Amino acid sequence: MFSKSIFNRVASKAAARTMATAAGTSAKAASSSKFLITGAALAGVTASGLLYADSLTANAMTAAEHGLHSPEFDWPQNGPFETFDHASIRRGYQVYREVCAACHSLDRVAWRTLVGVSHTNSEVKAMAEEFEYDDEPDDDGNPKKRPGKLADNIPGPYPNEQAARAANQGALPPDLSLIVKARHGGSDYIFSLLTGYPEEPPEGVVLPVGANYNPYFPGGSIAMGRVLFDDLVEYEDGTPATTSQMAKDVTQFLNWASEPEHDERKRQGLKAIIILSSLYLLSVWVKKFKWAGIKTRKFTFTPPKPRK
Amino acid sequence: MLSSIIDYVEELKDQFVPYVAKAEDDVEDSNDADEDEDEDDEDDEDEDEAKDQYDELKEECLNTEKGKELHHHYLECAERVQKQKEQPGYEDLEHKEDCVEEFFHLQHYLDSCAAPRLFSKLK
Amino acid sequence: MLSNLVRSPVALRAISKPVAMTTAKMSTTQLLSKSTYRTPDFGDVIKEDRNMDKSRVFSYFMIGSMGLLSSAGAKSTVETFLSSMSASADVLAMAKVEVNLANIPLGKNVVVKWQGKPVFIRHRTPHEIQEANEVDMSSLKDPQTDADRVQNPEWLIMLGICTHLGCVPIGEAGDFGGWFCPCHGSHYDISGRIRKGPAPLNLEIPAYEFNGDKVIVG
Amino acid sequence: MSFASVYKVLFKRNSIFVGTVFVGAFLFQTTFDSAITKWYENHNKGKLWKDVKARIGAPEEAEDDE
Repeated sequence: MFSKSIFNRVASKAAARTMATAAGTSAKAASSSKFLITGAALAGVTASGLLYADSLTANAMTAAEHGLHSPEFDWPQNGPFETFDHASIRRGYQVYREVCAACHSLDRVAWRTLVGVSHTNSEVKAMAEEFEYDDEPDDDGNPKKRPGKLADNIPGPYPNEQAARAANQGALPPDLSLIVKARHGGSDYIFSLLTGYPEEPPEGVVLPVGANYNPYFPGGSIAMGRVLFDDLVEYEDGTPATTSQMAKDVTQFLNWASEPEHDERKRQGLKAIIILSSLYLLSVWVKKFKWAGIKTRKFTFTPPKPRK
Repeated sequence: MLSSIIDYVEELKDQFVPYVAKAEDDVEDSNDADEDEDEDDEDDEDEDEAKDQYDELKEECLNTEKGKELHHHYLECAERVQKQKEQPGYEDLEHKEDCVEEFFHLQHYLDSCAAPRLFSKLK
Repeated sequence: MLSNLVRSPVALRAISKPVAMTTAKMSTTQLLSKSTYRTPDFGDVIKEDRNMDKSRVFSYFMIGSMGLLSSAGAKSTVETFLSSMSASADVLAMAKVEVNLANIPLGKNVVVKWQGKPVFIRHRTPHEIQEANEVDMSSLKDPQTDADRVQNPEWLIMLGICTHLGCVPIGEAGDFGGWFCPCHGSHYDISGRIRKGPAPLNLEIPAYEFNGDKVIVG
Repeated sequence: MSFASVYKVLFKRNSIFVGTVFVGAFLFQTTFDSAITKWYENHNKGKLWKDVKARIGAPEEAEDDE
């Protein structure tokens, strides 16, 4: 069925093309319009055939399969000239470290990138030194460990994927470095997911063993359980650590991790827009100026008087 | 979170066995759910609001006209499904109804109602 | 449109004029006197109170500002491309290594990795410093005083790569109480200078600076 | 300065004109950049790292919302 319709389509396209050339060259308008009409009809029939063929394999999607669409929140970085809230990033790192980091890695983020974003140089150095990294083997070839440096990446909780799966009943906690970019809905989705665990799934929903219900997760059944509870962490700046506060902060942190260039990008964008739009206006003016002489040129023709 | 909604459902379940639950009555009882939540949070930070801002807003939204209506729809569905579950041969049914759609409608409304106001309450 | 233009006598004349000029080789004055082309009267489009200087300055200003913005843009574009060739942040982060000297006891060697290369750090004893200073310059293959090789005589910091074929010498070995390269038998003294064997030069000194108890190599 | 003198000083000689444009481009780049940065940082006051740094540097300072 499908191959047939493909063939039909190709054939009709070829027909349409020959018709078009025929129409272009021949002067007989009547026959060319006839060709066009048959071509259009053929194309229409083929298209509907294709659509029908497609519909045969289509599955009905339920709302649950799509997942609940997350609402839009007033993120500090919403708007073309708005930066991240770095105080929130700082708190968010704390939430990541104390909560998320138990299962989720942050492979693509190096310690040094936190410097000047959410922590001072010495703070990050101290944080990095708490972790051990593989060092060069010693003189006898035995593996050695060294404390972390700024140049190292933030270590994950598991040495490899198998270990991560084994510790989580076969589910792999995704790396969070780019999670905000990797999920439809971005920050809004992450925030909704973190705050959106109902205490009971809706009536009639049957979950697999070990799964949790979250309406925002496509399919509704998610291996990750609710992790954020009020006062789970204690913020150094005294911000009350409610669930939504922590969710906001950690989402802000993860958004920064996904888009570390964000603030600078918006600054550069502002510059680029100003420069390019003024260049555009100037070039319009210069074009008019250059053409003015040509466009206002006058030709007058006085026929020469006959000499004789 | 959705704790309050779920509380209603649970209460409803409890009540269900002896007699047919009255959905509207449960909505009025929302204060009970509040107290349950407060117990968890009150331990260390007294001067701060002990309750999650998002939950508070959602609860507020649940008590609006539309929130009540959607909640009522959900409860009705929950009741129906409960009933079906008690029918003999439920396990073998080819199609089992669930309340995801009603839940989504309610939840979507609560989200759209609470989300725009939430971040002004957070830091 | 084009055909109209070609058919119109004016355009025809305008086009054929240079041809006529080359073939007939007429002088400009001759040509002008023969030509029927005259500058027409623009009186109806020229403003009465026009200020030539003002409009000219304005035109130049506009063109100049376009050039200014374009060159500023071109400059930053070029700069961006050039800066993409310089070391990236992760390389720069590795470019320096910080070593805490307080952990190195007197008379001990420490080897640290710096940009993938071993760096020897030796906490020299007064006796060793004296020994390094007493060497006769004329006996050296690559003459260099010990003072040229150290910032602080107590600390000898150098790249641990034999200048012969790039092996890593062994510390506290060799005939001169310094380093010995096991590959081809080069002997270095306590100041890292080549004394015996095939290596042509002394062990290289990297850039480093002291910062309190720490030394930053790189 | 009349228009005529502006013309004479800046535009009459092409080398001076082009030179002015290039020198202007350099000056413009730095001033424009700092002006934009200043505005941007002012616009986002309270959210930037330098503000946060100042806040955590001073012990127990009352924190303003963004």
